[in-house]
Amino acid sequence: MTSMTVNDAISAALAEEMRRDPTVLMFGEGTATKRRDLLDEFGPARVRNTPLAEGILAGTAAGAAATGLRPVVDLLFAPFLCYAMDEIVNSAGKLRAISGGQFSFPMVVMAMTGAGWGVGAQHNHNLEAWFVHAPGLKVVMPSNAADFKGLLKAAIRDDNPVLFFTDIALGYAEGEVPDGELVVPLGKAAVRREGADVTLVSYAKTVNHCLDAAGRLAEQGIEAEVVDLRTLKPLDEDTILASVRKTGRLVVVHEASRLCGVGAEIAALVSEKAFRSLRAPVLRLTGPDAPAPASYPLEQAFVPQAGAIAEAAAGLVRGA
Amino acid sequence: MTSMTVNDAISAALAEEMRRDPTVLMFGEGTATKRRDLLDEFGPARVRNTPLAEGILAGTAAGAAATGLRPVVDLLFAPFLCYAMDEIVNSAGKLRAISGGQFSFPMVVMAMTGAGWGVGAQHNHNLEAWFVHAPGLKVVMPSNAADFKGLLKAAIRDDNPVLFFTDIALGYAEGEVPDGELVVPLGKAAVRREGADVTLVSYAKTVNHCLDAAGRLAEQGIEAEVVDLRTLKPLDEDTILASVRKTGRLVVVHEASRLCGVGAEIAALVSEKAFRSLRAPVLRLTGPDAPAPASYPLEQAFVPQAGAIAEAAAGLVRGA
Amino acid sequence: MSNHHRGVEALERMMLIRAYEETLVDLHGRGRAAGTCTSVGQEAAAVGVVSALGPDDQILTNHRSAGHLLARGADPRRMLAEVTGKADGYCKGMSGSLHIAAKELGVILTSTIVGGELALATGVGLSRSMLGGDGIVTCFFGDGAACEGRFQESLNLAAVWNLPVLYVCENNQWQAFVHRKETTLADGVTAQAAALGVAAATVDGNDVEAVHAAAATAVETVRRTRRPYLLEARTYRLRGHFEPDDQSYVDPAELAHWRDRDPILLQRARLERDGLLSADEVLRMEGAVRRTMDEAVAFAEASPYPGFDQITAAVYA
Amino acid sequence: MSNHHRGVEALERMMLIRAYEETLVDLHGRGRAAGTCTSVGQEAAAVGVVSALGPDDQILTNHRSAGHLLARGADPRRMLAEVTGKADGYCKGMSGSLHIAAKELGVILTSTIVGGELALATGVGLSRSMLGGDGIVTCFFGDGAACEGRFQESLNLAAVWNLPVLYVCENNQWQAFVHRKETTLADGVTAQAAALGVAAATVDGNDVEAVHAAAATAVETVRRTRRPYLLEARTYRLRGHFEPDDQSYVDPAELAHWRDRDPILLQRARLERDGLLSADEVLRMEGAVRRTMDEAVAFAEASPYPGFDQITAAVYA
Ligand SMILES: Cc1ncc(C[n+]2csc(CCOP(=O)(O)OP(=O)(O)O)c2C)c(N)n1
Ligand SMILES: Cc1ncc(C[n+]2csc(CCOP(=O)(O)OP(=O)(O)O)c2C)c(N)n1
Ligand SMILES: [Mg+2]
Ligand SMILES: [Mg+2]
Repeated sequence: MTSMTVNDAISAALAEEMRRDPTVLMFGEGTATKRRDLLDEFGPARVRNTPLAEGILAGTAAGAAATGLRPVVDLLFAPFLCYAMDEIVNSAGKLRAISGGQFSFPMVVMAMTGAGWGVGAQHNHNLEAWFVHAPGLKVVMPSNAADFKGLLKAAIRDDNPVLFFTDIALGYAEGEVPDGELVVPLGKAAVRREGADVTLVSYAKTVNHCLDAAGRLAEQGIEAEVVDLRTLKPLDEDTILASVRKTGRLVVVHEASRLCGVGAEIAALVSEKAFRSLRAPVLRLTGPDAPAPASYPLEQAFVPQAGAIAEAAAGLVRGA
Repeated sequence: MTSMTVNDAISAALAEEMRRDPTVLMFGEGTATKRRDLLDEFGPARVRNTPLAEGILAGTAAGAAATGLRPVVDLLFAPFLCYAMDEIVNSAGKLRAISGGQFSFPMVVMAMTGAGWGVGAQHNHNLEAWFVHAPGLKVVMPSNAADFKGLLKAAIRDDNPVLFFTDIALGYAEGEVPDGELVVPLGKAAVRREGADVTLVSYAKTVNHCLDAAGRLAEQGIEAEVVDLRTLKPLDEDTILASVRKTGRLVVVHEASRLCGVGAEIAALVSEKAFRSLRAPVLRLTGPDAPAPASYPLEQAFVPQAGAIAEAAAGLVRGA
Repeated sequence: MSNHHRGVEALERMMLIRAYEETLVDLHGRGRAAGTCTSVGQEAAAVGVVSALGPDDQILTNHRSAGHLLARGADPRRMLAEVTGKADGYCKGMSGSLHIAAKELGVILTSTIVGGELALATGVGLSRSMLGGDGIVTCFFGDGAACEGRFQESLNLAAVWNLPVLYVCENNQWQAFVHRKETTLADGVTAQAAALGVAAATVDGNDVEAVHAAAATAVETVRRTRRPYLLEARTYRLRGHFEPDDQSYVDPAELAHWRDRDPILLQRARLERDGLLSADEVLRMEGAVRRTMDEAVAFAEASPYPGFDQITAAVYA
Repeated sequence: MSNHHRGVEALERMMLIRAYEETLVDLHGRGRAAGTCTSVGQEAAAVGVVSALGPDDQILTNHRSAGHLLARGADPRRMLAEVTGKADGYCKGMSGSLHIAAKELGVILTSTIVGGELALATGVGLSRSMLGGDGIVTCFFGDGAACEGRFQESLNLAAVWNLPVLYVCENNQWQAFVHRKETTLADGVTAQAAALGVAAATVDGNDVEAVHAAAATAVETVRRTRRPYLLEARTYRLRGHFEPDDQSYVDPAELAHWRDRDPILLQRARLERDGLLSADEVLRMEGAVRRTMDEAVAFAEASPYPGFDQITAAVYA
């Protein structure tokens, strides 16, 4: 085990995969400037700065992916993906099926999002649900350094377009990362804490808020199980359902907007497939239907915090 | 009452609103060519053809809306909105809140989608859930001629950006439209058929499939209530919840993909707020997680049909 | 190959494309195929450019792709099967008429999103530039696509990254139901290319031999310099945008002018004038083309629809 | 107004902008403000252009907006309050530093999406063209924004629809952490404008009087012709992209060259050389600017945070 930050875990994953596979390359607005280590090791053909134009970057990634390369494209912040939706959704996500399977698109689109930097809603917008909704894409949003490393490596090796979101507040979070080859398979959730009374499902930084809440709940004698989704698509239905079948209670927590978010999907899944096990209403704690504010205290208030999570879960258990 | 097609109802709404309010204008790729009647009546400044560039069209609509006009922009087919996501989501949807309320964006974005034309997944992709998920936007998707007219008029009068989706299969569907001024308020669902045993919630053309299914269910002695959402955002939670509290059973039906779709939102809503009333799992019948095929029989199979809806609902009622 | 032979071959290929499109219009009229965007009137651009490519070169095209595919040697039987949504189509019936790709021919990543081809072409060019070989990428797009910002973005990236992409703008004066003159003040698209550092040339897109010559120069330049190049072919869409289309919005005088410049008529007249084409040979070609299309129709009609499992079969790799 | 007076006023305004940015950097360094994109080095472009506008003209700007706002007469107190997320900010603290709009000053629809200003400007121009009056719209954007396809789309639409938009490209050689020379082969952006039928000119963006003169011509042209015009101001970003930024990726020689061309130094030297500025006057201005900023800091610090209800208060109209 080595302790490293999430940012370092990402760098390590990129370097290892570029070393392993000469068809992996990376580009973005400032990639070569900011990833000087990669540039030095792999050279300017494989580590590129680009013009400022997200659409063509994503399109270039898709075209390259279909013809022999495995591009990683860094689009910086999630809202900037709005310029690249056609290339990601209409091309990378659909042209495999439309062509009857003639092409595949092994590419990774990276972007940051989430509260913590005070830069407002045009840099901070949790859009992961859009890509879960669209066909042909996979979506990853890890919560800790080891998963950042292992899931990014898996994403680069996957033959489908993978959206890889970094919750910006986690960038400097330290975590223990196993030494040696670490590939965390896409589509597998992790149970971060076991408990029999209520299930807290989350992803990205709010996993930590859930763990914090679980600690507070334990003080009240309530045992919460915390499920970290890690991959939002494909969703690990089995892990979610198994937990809810055990606890009978579910709170889904995320920072993204409530309406048609990942939490909606999980609540719907559970209310179909674990209905008979449910002992209480399914709750969602999410960001509001509002652009993220820049002002620090408001930005914090935007994100579901441990206190609210604990309160909601305790309410469910006590039958409030 | 006058019988007219959905396309005619749309035209009537546009003409009436342009007559009523000189700040209403309309533009799009072919708008002036295809809406010759509007061009003749309102002239080339208010009815415009455009270059082929969805992003700038949506941006132009947003900029104009914030400064005194009420634009209606026709972006043709829903997947083309992928080129305009920044302008719709990051600008029109957010700049009001970001600016502390200094601007409003009274604009309508029109697009067609849905099975029925055999043109494949780059013209046919039901993306409405994306706009429900994003803040600051409203979303309308009517099922019949009268609503097309009344909701479009309401959308044009609304001071927020409204996405107005036309299910292409409905274009030539005839319906009775009340004579005189008809404004259908945004945010109000309609109960199309009453019933006590199971609630079918739907929107756009699948409302008709639900009504058809309800007819079949009635033959089996099952009374289905059919709720037509009409507006997807704001969602008429009261009507949905009232129906489910009465029937205790819910099937949500739409053509869009299942994952993080509007059906997920409704299932989640109900499993939180009508949990104690639910007598059976909440079911969703939706399009698959796949691009829409062009081939006619496959395109039809993609959409939830009356038989499957009736079967699912009957299963719920019989406790299968 | 002799000029005679090439000129006649080009004519026959253009006749095949025309016959294919007319067959499709007819099938559509009889309710047996979905609507389509025909390339009638633009055959010379397709045949002139594609005949200048080598076997390793790749092609990206758009919604108006039949000419490019057939010029590249696509099997009309599999094309018709695709357009009618059948399992033997190039894309197993999953594409329909608007995004046919045939990887085996190097016709790849066809997108009906206008501008999609421009966004993907740079990536294919990047693969060509990084994975070796002397193949180049040809990207066909319309004058309408050139209005999308991706045009600028694609050319700029190809220029600054030295990508071997031949951009071919088929400027057919129309962008669906809007005449080009309503959409831009620019006379053509070459000045924009030049402003971004991309070499560019314009050619009479209805003269198949002129197109071939200009394309040969362009292809040679891209192959040698490994840099982008833009060729603008001035042509005209003789039929409507998407079948059926009564063209009521088209200026009859303009249409008549361009009908007189029908690329098939022009090439036939040139060959006849130069004594390179006999009436018999024309008859032979007409017969051959007709037989090919009859066979294609029979093939497509006999082909089964794909099974429902095909809907989800190829979504994920 | 005499040239003397205008020249001194321009200098003082540039000094205010510089002081504002330096105050903000200092606040950030002390953990009291979020990061920011400063306009240090680009004051002449802001002041030169904005001083050429009339009271009814509107301005769209971007992430690097402090110069434009202050040149337009924005209150530094409310700007600092906004950047520190306080309720008395121009946007009630909802914007932070990256998208400050001040409708009362005609500085509207500020977007930190690079290219956002270009996409919105045509709409504002459309309102100006349809709702009467002789106001024009000025759209400030960077050389990076000109790499986004919206640049082409916006200019093309403004040209074909005759929209009264003055596009001002502040070509500061940098696009965040990437030098302009890595992103395009084009020397500047005027050739693209010309290719789309938009009149264009280039000016030394560090010479405030030259910018003012060029902008006056541009504004007059747009006001009279009701057509778009592009002015490219060649300048340089003297600090990093977003505070803090050690500029380790910047060529020191290039930076030194442009530091010598600091627009404030240039203007001061010119005024002194021409005998239009005394040492006393400089001292007076420095003092005034310092007092203004001290007051602004005090105001911003005293301003309360917005209530939590503000998060959802202005989402819907
Ligand atoms: C992004 C997008 N916008 C609009 C359309 C609808 N559409 C299909 S073809 C077409 C016209 C394209 O014009 P051009 O690029 O000149 O090609 P042409 O049809 O003339 O060959 C339009 C508007 C589309 N398919 N994609
Ligand atoms: C669409 C988008 N992409 C990327 C960014 C991140 N970003 C902010 S400013 C900037 C550089 C912009 O360069 P330019 O337009 O030249 O303006 P400058 O910062 O030089 O004033 C970048 C890449 C963004 N805000 N929006
Ligand atoms: Mg065209
Ligand atoms: Mg710049």
